[in-house]
Amino acid sequence: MAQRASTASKKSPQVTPQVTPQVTPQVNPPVSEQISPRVIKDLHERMVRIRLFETEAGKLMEAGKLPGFLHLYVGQEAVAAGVMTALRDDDQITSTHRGHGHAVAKGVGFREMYAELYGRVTGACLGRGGSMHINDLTRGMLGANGIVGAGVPIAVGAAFAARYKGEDNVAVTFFGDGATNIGAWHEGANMAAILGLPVVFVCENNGYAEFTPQSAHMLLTDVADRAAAYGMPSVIVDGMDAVAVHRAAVEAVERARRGEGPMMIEAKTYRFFDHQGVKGLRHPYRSAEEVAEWRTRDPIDLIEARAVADGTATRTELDDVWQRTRDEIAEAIAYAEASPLPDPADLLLNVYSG
Amino acid sequence: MAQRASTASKKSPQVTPQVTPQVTPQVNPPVSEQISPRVIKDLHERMVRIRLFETEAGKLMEAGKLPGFLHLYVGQEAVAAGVMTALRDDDQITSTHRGHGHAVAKGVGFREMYAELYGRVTGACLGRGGSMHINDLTRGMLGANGIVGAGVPIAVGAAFAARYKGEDNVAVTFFGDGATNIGAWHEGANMAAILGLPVVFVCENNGYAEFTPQSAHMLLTDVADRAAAYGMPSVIVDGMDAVAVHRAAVEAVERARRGEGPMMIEAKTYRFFDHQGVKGLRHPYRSAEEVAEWRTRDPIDLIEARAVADGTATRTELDDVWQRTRDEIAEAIAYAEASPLPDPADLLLNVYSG
Amino acid sequence: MTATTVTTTTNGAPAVATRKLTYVKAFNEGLAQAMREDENVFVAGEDVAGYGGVFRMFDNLLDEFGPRRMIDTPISEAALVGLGVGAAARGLRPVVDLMFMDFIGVCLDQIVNQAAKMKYMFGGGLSVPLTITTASGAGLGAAAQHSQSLEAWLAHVPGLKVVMPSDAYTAKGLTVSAIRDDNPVVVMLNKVLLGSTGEVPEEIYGIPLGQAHTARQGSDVTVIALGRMVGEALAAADELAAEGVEIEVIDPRTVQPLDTETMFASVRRTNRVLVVHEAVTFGGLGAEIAAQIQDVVFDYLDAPVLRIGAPFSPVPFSPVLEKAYVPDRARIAQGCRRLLERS
Amino acid sequence: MTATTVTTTTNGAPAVATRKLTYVKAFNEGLAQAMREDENVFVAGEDVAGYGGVFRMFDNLLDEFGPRRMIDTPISEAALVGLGVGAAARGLRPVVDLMFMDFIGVCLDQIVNQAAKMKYMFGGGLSVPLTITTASGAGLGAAAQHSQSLEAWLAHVPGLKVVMPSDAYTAKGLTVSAIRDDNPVVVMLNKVLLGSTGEVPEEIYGIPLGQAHTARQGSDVTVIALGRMVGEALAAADELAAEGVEIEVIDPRTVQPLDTETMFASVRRTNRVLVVHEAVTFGGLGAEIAAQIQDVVFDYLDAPVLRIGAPFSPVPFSPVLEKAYVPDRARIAQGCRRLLERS
Ligand SMILES: Cc1ncc(C[n+]2csc(CCOP(=O)(O)OP(=O)(O)O)c2C)c(N)n1
Ligand SMILES: Cc1ncc(C[n+]2csc(CCOP(=O)(O)OP(=O)(O)O)c2C)c(N)n1
Ligand SMILES: [Mg+2]
Ligand SMILES: [Mg+2]
Repeated sequence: MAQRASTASKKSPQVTPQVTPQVTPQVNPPVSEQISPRVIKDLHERMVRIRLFETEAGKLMEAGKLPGFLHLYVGQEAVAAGVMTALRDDDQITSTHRGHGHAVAKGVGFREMYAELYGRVTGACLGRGGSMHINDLTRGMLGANGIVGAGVPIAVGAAFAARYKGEDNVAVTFFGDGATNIGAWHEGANMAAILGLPVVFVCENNGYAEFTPQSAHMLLTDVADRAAAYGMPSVIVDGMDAVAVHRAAVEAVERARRGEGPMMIEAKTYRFFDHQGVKGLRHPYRSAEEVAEWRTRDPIDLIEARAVADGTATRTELDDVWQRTRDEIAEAIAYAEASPLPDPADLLLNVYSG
Repeated sequence: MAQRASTASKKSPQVTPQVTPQVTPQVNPPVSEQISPRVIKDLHERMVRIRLFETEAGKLMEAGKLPGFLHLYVGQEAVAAGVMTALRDDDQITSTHRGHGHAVAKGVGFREMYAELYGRVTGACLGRGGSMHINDLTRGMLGANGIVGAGVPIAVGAAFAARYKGEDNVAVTFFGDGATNIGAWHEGANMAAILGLPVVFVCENNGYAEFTPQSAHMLLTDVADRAAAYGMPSVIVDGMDAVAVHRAAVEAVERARRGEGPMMIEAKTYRFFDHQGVKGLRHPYRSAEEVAEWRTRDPIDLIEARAVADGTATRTELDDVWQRTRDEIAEAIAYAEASPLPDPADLLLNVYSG
Repeated sequence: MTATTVTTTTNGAPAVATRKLTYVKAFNEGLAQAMREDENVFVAGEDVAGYGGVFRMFDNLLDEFGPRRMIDTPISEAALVGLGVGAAARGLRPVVDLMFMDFIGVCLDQIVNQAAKMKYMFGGGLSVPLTITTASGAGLGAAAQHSQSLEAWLAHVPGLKVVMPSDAYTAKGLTVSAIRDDNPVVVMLNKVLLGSTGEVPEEIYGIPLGQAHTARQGSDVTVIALGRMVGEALAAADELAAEGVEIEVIDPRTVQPLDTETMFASVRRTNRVLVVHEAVTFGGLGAEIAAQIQDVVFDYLDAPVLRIGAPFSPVPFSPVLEKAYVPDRARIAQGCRRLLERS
Repeated sequence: MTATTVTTTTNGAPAVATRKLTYVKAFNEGLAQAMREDENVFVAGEDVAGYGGVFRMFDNLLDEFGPRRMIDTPISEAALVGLGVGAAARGLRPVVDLMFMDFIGVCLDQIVNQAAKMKYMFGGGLSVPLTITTASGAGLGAAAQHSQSLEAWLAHVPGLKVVMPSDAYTAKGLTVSAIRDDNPVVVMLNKVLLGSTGEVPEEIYGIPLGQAHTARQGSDVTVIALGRMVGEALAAADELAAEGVEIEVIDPRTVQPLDTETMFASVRRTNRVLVVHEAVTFGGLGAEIAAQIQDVVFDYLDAPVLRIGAPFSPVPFSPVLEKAYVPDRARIAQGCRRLLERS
């Protein structure tokens, strides 16, 4: 019998750390005429909101004002914006350790997010959770998560609940390239597939799991190839192109909503900051050229150029978005700083229900 | 962008139990001339040894002589025999809850196996482990395992040790169709692939995980399709044809031994008894026709017909193998029954080393 | 959520019409009634639907509730519990089955880091009314990976509740209460007890979580027994009664939250206490119980709290070893005698 | 395997030439020396090689030992521990890193059902000389899923050993002993201590596993402190000394096996004892220690054993809450005063 070739690339085993670029920017797919100006503006605004939320949070951390960890989403904004513009408010998402972008794009307020980062009682988690547990159940944000891959089965459960109740909302689970190596991811994908649940699997492939390049954690070039193991269709998109992400998401979400089961989207993207924090790197696990190359494809620059070229928006209109957002953020940070700390007497609040 | 079709079959989600056959017997591949009579005889003998070990164990259990669980391997003998004839004594295997076949084929003695089933101190585990923990480190049998999928990473570790020490032995991990749904399996497969380790992944696809047909636990027809998710090549063989399994195993083992990394073999097979024990079924999760159909392709009948037709062996020679084995088993059971029980005073023996 | 619908006598026997049922049938009946009571209850697990569960825990439920509410899943315990967490967070009341408690090692993250902590770390905006059922305990020759009693792990986790039914009556009532409860609750059935019988009311009833039950009153020694050890303690009580020794047997029923008040009150009367469980003694719940008792009722103790549990080894296979491994009535009786010898 | 190569004075300070090193550097040095000593030692984990570990635990080891012995792995903790189990079963001495102890929930099966039980249930034909390193503890605002102290789970598992280094000296010596030991040993480093400094000998040395260390002698109260709490207890001791109260501070160093003899001997002299750990009090190791002490030295106790641990909640994020959550010198001193008030 003939040996079945793997569909994947046959790289030689890789155990030494690599510093060469693992993910190269992709050519932008052709501009389609169909995309509505409203969506472009929506994508742009959500991306700006994420960008400014994150860069300001980074500054606050550098200034020593925020306790705990901070995994910044900067560079990946097109993914959160592209997916979230395809969702309704009652659609559910589960997120990761790098969850601010998803929360902002899903509509969680700046006030409760900053207040949470500051550990204030007005925060999204009453100051109990911090960056990695931000959630907003009224917005379908089922939480960031500190455990890699753990959000995946939870999204499957949310989708199960929707179908069980006869509701047509869908669940989206976000995860990184690195997360697809953990057991819970695999189990969740198969569970969604075999139960035919309305779950969209969004892989934000930024080429690294912490400091380990993709080539050192899997032999595949395209994480999307993993979907086939569950009988799940998949699509690869340019994760710096919010419109491309949006289109793929609309397709996957509507497919799920129609009851046709789960699907996977792989968005090729990049994080502009370090894995955690803003301090720069202890070891050069990514080359300066690689970072610079990706920065030339800043997802916000791309959509702004497009919007201006298309006539969707003027430069002034775009600048207004930045300014409005800046103001809102300044106000939110002031709110957070003025908010009271939790009372240690309430330490046992919410351990149990009822 | 075009949606990437899943390479897998697109079955509709399946949540209700099925009683229709999920695995249909395959046509025997053409007889090749190259297979040596020695190998055919070896395959035959190992299969007979497994068959008689198991049917006698089943009788002992029915007679109420054996405590604990008993997952019989009858029907799947071609897989263990086919793989083990491709291995050296110093090659390592990890097994499952259904491990007797692997142990017998790897050369573990009847005496210590029966003694273990009887819970005697002369058993393979000194009576501490029972059916699901039979092992023999002198034969490269790294143990049955009571936890589905748990043997997979352990085999990866054994392969790691071989390469680390500059030895050229390989590790084989056996698992069922159902086991490929658990996280440890996924993680182990990817770990072996990315580290390029000499591990052969042998899926014994008997169409069921306990009482759940494959169609209700995954959307794929061929478990082998999962190998591609790790950049691992795979091959599908008729698991009732010991020669076919042997050939695939030789190829995969030699490939691994040459340092070319892991490979997966899916053997389509069937278990003739129930998931556990010999008592027959509480619910008819498999149809009588399905069982009967598969029994027409009894792997021992197939190899005997072939051996006689080829002139590799006479009927008398084959009968001799059965008789010799029966005698050996009778002696081993007598040995086990005459063996002393463990002394409760030694309860804490072997909890720690040193 | 924890009110019981039957009047119980002081010794816990229901005062309503009952009939004999096995432990596993009592569990099954409680589950079925909870499913009838609340449309949001569903069951997921390996072979729970078509096969009715390898221990027959789910027999006939597929027939009554259909495949929408009885879900067979792949062998994927992490995803299975995660499915329960996500569904519970979205308002359902999942019952997720882990078959053998020993399998918890492959899905503990979802139980401990997700289900148990979610309400707290999310700031309280949701509840996780998840029930996890599982079979624990030794005695069937199932060996080291299929015989453990791991309640001490779970009881150490803020956010979880844990119940250990000791007979048919509690198998039903605690299961109903677990499902009605708004928190993640682990129901640890005992494998050896599955076929044991007891009087069980027909109607649905809950047994308050976190309330210990005095299974037998006595004045000489307080015996606190978990799960299957309750029956062993009652048997020891009969044996000791013949010697003129009256022991009080307390069944905590719920080990998290743990009703220590009932224990303290008993010890104040008996001044001697023995704790017995199947789990390994070192780090078992007996340690917590002993630590609390010596703390709170120190001055009432005429002897140190005595713990009986398994020795510090994995569960052995051979029945002769397994028998020596698991505590039983003889060791309990012996322990009581030792306690009484001490002045 | 557990003999130390340095002479130590009674208070545990080495009598050989030392210099100040941070806790994390001491760990790193011990590991490097153990790797030099035994070619079979290798390290695997996420970002342990190229990056040197997120806590810098493995800095420079890739340079010295190369990619054969320093292995970066995918995020696959179950396979990572399993790799260690299989390699250990085949004669290597793997050091496997779990980064944060909280991640143990995704790989506990390999630790508890495989590594810990293998020798026993296989009948003794092999050893599993596996070392698992991980960072535990609260205090960095890392919240509920990155701050736990879960030693009570592991110490409850026959077949495992567990060490909790309390300073730079023990971080090195216990790590060396863990690697030299023929059993699976979990080394629980403490995140807050990583940057703390202490005197550390240059040469390789082991600290005997299962041997407690009396970190300070005193006659009024015995304080048994785990991990980071040892330093807090010593600080409390200074505070109390100013009040004329002399406490004895015992650092078990290894919590499985646990050296209770040293504790009993101390309590026989002080008659009062306090146990303190970062983990949640309920079901924590303090319970086991209290249970054993009240059992064995019951007649020497002038007051119940007092336990101080975290309250029964997940670890909160906000520093103001986290500070209230984790025990500290003030609460220890307060506890000692309470014990002394009791007559
Ligand atoms: C189970 C588990 N293992 C390890 C970690 C530590 N960790 C946090 S983020 C991360 C890398 C995740 O990589 P990826 O999934 O690609 O996401 P990215 O950070 O690139 O967004 C790791 C290893 C964790 N949080 N949980
Ligand atoms: C982690 C875990 N989950 C569940 C089980 C219970 N169990 C034992 S065997 C089995 C089915 C295994 O199916 P498969 O892998 O196809 O092997 P087969 O029994 O068909 O040989 C299950 C669910 C287990 N032992 N371990
Ligand atoms: Mg990544
Ligand atoms: Mg199978």
